[in-house]
Amino acid sequence: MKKLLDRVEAVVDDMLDGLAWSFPDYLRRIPQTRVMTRARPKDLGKVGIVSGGGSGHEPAHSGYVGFGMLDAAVAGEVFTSPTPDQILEGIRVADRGAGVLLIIKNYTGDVMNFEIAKDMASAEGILTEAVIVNDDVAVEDSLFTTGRRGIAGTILVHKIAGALAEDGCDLTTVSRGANTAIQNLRSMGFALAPCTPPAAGQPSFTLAENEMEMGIGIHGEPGTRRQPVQPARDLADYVLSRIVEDLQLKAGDSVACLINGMGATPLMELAILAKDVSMWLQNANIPCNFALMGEYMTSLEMAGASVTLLRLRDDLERWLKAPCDTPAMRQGVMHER
Amino acid sequence: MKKLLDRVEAVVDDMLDGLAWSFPDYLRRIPQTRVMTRARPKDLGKVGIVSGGGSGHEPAHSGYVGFGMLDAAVAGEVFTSPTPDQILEGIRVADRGAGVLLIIKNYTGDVMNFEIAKDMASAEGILTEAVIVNDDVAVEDSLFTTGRRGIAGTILVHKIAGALAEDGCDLTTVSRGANTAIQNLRSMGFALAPCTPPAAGQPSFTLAENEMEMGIGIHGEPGTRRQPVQPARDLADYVLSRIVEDLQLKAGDSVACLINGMGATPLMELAILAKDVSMWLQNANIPCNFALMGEYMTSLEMAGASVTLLRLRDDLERWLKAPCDTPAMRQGVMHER
Amino acid sequence: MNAEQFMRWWICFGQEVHAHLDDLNELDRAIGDGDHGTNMDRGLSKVRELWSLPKTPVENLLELSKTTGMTLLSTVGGASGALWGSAMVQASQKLPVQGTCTTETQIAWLDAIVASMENRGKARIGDKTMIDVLRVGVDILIKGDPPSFSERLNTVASSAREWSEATRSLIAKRGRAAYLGERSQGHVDPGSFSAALWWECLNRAMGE
Amino acid sequence: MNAEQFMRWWICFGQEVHAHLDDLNELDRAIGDGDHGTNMDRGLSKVRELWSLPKTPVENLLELSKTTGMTLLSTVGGASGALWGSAMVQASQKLPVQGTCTTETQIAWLDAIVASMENRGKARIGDKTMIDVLRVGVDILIKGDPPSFSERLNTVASSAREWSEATRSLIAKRGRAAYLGERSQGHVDPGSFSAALWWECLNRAMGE
Ligand SMILES: Nc1ncnc2c1ncn2[C@@H]1O[C@H](COP(=O)(O)OP(=O)(O)O)[C@@H](O)[C@H]1O
Ligand SMILES: Nc1ncnc2c1ncn2[C@@H]1O[C@H](COP(=O)(O)OP(=O)(O)O)[C@@H](O)[C@H]1O
Ligand SMILES: [Mg+2]
Ligand SMILES: [Mg+2]
Ligand SMILES: [Mg+2]
Ligand SMILES: [Mg+2]
Repeated sequence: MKKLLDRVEAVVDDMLDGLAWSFPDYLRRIPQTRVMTRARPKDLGKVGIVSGGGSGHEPAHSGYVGFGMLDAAVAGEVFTSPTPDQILEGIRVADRGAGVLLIIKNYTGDVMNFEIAKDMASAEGILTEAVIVNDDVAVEDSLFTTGRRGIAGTILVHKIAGALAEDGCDLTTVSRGANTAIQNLRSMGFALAPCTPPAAGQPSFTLAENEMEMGIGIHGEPGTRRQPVQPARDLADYVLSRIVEDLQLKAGDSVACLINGMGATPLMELAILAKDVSMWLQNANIPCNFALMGEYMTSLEMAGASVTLLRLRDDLERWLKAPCDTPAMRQGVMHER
Repeated sequence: MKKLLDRVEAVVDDMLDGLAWSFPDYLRRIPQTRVMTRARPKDLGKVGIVSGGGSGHEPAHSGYVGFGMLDAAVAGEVFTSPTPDQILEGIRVADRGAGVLLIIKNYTGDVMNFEIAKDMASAEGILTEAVIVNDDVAVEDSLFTTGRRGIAGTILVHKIAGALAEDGCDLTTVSRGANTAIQNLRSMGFALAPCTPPAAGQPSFTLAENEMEMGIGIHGEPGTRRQPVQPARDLADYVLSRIVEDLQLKAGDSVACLINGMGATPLMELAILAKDVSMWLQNANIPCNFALMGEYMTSLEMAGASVTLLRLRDDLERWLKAPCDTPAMRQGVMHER
Repeated sequence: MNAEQFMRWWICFGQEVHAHLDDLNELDRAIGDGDHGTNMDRGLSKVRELWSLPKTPVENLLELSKTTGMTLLSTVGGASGALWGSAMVQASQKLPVQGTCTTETQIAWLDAIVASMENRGKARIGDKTMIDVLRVGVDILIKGDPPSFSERLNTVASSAREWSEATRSLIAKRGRAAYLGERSQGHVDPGSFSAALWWECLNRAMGE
Repeated sequence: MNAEQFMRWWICFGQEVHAHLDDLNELDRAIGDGDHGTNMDRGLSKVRELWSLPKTPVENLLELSKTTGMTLLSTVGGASGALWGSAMVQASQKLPVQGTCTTETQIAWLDAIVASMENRGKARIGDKTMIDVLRVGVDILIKGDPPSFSERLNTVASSAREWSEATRSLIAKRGRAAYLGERSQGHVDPGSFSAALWWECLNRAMGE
């Protein structure tokens, strides 16, 4: 394993310190914790937003701490959900008197640890709501199993919930908005090469030169199917077909689109995928009113990408386009002329 | 070679289309060219800024086209400098009546192609100046050879020149500011794993499991020395020592710092390197007043990083911190409270 | 069960998990995310550290179960951390604050641990999780046949690895492996394997 | 030299570069960025395309040299594109707009090509660039010994690969390889090798 690090057992702590140093205008690390919070706390009386999960998905989640998105991000060990005590710290700091929304990705570990923390917060008298993101169409949705995973689409939920909270909406409204986003959100990803979690020291799976994994999650695990490598255009076609079918999108429906790199795939290749996605959507007569392309939710140095569509309604589009100012996502009317 | 692409011979064209689609508020591709220009052109009467180089360094350079940075970016084939006719197109579109500054990285090919384009522009009556960035301390500076390479520090030159131009300074002033930045700018990089240019189809060099290359450029070429892999702390120590010595930085001098990923290195590792850099600077009593950490100038999917320091003076710091709004770099007083 | 047995049991569990660190990670790599051994090991070594402090209330079983749970809860992370941690905290209420506990109490407490996991994780036998080893074991202890607790416990401990092995043919319904659907077949569930180690250590600790 | 010879020469050059595409890239990978073959091949195949158009002014040597240069300039990129392209454009002024050119003119033109490269690239013999093959060759043609041009050209063509090979022991002073310092030793300069192919093709075209 070749990695740029100092102590394998301290990667998360070292990383959090490095992030806080790199983004002093945005981030503070709460001492003795793995909670990153806003350098300038949100106004009192506004709903706080907390997210988090295993580390290794950077810039998720601390990259989204800031105006218009999260108030606190809680980091677990690499690919391991954070523990309830840490999540509770995040909830405490995010609470500005109007309650806190937890944005959870649908993994058993994340869901359970956040739920335990939520119970603890309630016991302390902090109002909390939780939404569970499950955008991954690679996995069948079912009440009798764990259901679908939460992957890169989570970023758009952060954005939408954050905009509502910054707007001064109450907890129920923020939570309802986040759930509306989740209902209209679908993603799917694939990997050309695995990643190596530092503690494990070896790749999470191995692929031959002409093989890839379709339907991966974000924890370095293998996907739902192994297949020969295909041109970007065919991959775009496959994942978009799956997403559009699952969302029952019709010609004329407009969407937001997130093209997300898994870590090692260069921006050049993501841009080529973006081109293919744009042409596919154009052929399907599905206008894209909001696009993001880059590394938003990674799996360490996995090579690959995911595509997310969010079916837009006027309100969702407005919240998506609202200003935000975080380490990894900044938008606004700043320099419009 | 496993890559997310469609046609090897069209990677640059496909990428540029994908970038234009992904950043419609920022970028336009000039039809039939490889020039990306601002969606909202700069005010008339302000100096235009043009940069460019081989492709494969994304987000450089089209990621810096926008308010406060570049007016046009010219893309060559992967790792190959653009041709003069394309650069001329960029100069033409960037000219808002006050002349154009060319920001060139010091590679023979880039320098010569930009110079030829500059001659052509002059022949058309467009006022141009050129500055040559040569921040790489891995290579000895010498009048009798090519001198030092230009690498990631180039981004800070874009930023500073862009701020001056946006401020309404004339071409001489903008050019002088860029040169001041260059004189105070040093960088050094290293690779843990090579990259594979699409047309070549094979890695630019090979490394054993415990080997790395110190002193790399940004074109996938080997560095100045092969060595065993070291902890991030030791790498930070080595490159900072070299930079600080070359810049003759003294305790109390303040700097800006750019920690740049080469492509495949995850943000987690860059953040760990940032932590080590921050501690080194603190020990050396060199305050860092402006930090950037992320992927700013890459080498496709090379694994590795570079560190850049810019010795600050009041004016350089002010220009660095001035607002900008581009696909890859956005900052401002937008949401300060 | 007395406090010393409790501690010997969990120390043994920690040692066994540590000895099988790579095996557990390897099992998790096949159908999960490769960290089950690392997760459990991180938490269990913290539990041991706790007891090497001078001021441990060694005679308080309730407190032992609760602090074990709290420690796991705040150090393991992941699915296993939430399940083991909160179960040990919740079930601790069944244990006495002083002295040993009876076999009946111990069984009720073990049942409460597993019930808490079932409650939180929604897994049932056959879902290819640690429940496949824990619930089956507790049910044997509850059933009272053979009448000797130590004999039943012997049976559980000596069968636990088989139950774990039996998860191989199942399709996962809960936890991370569920995302693999049919691809999860042919691999043993990592949590069921660590659960087997837990039974083995309990048996060993109670026999000493 | 007549127009047909000019075109045969450059078509040959394109074919040879294409045949040695991987070799040239391989040489460039060792001490550069691995694209010299791809760069030259991209440009030279465009040059050939140009001449397959019906309306080429085949009888105008000046125009041939200039459009060859313009095409290389706008398609090759990199150091070699700037050097070959601008040299061919600049030197074209030495050639007549009609008919063949004399040996003296041809030599003056070849000298102008290399001088233009030296001017733009600042490389001298021994800097481990294509100048090591181009300047040495032109100087032999200029010197007039032996008196027969075709004999001198023969010498140049048959020695060119040796001159290229001789760059192996040098430390690069110009171009990308210069960044490697002493590590550039032990490798042949790619541009010197393509330059050797250029001399060989000129000799072949003039002999036909
Ligand atoms: N819902 C659940 N109910 C019971 N056990 C579960 C559940 N989800 C996961 N597990 C157990 O947890 C184990 C995985 O633990 P671990 O790898 O530490 O956590 P994670 O899956 O979060 O990485 C699985 O092998 C399984 O036995
Ligand atoms: N300053 C220079 N003068 C003459 N020849 C040069 C100079 N710089 C580079 N070259 C030649 O160009 C060749 C490299 O060309 P190429 O690989 O196509 O361009 P790049 O170096 O931009 O990738 C070198 O092998 C060398 O012969
Ligand atoms: Mg995990
Ligand atoms: Mg090149
Ligand atoms: Mg796991
Ligand atoms: Mg080259």
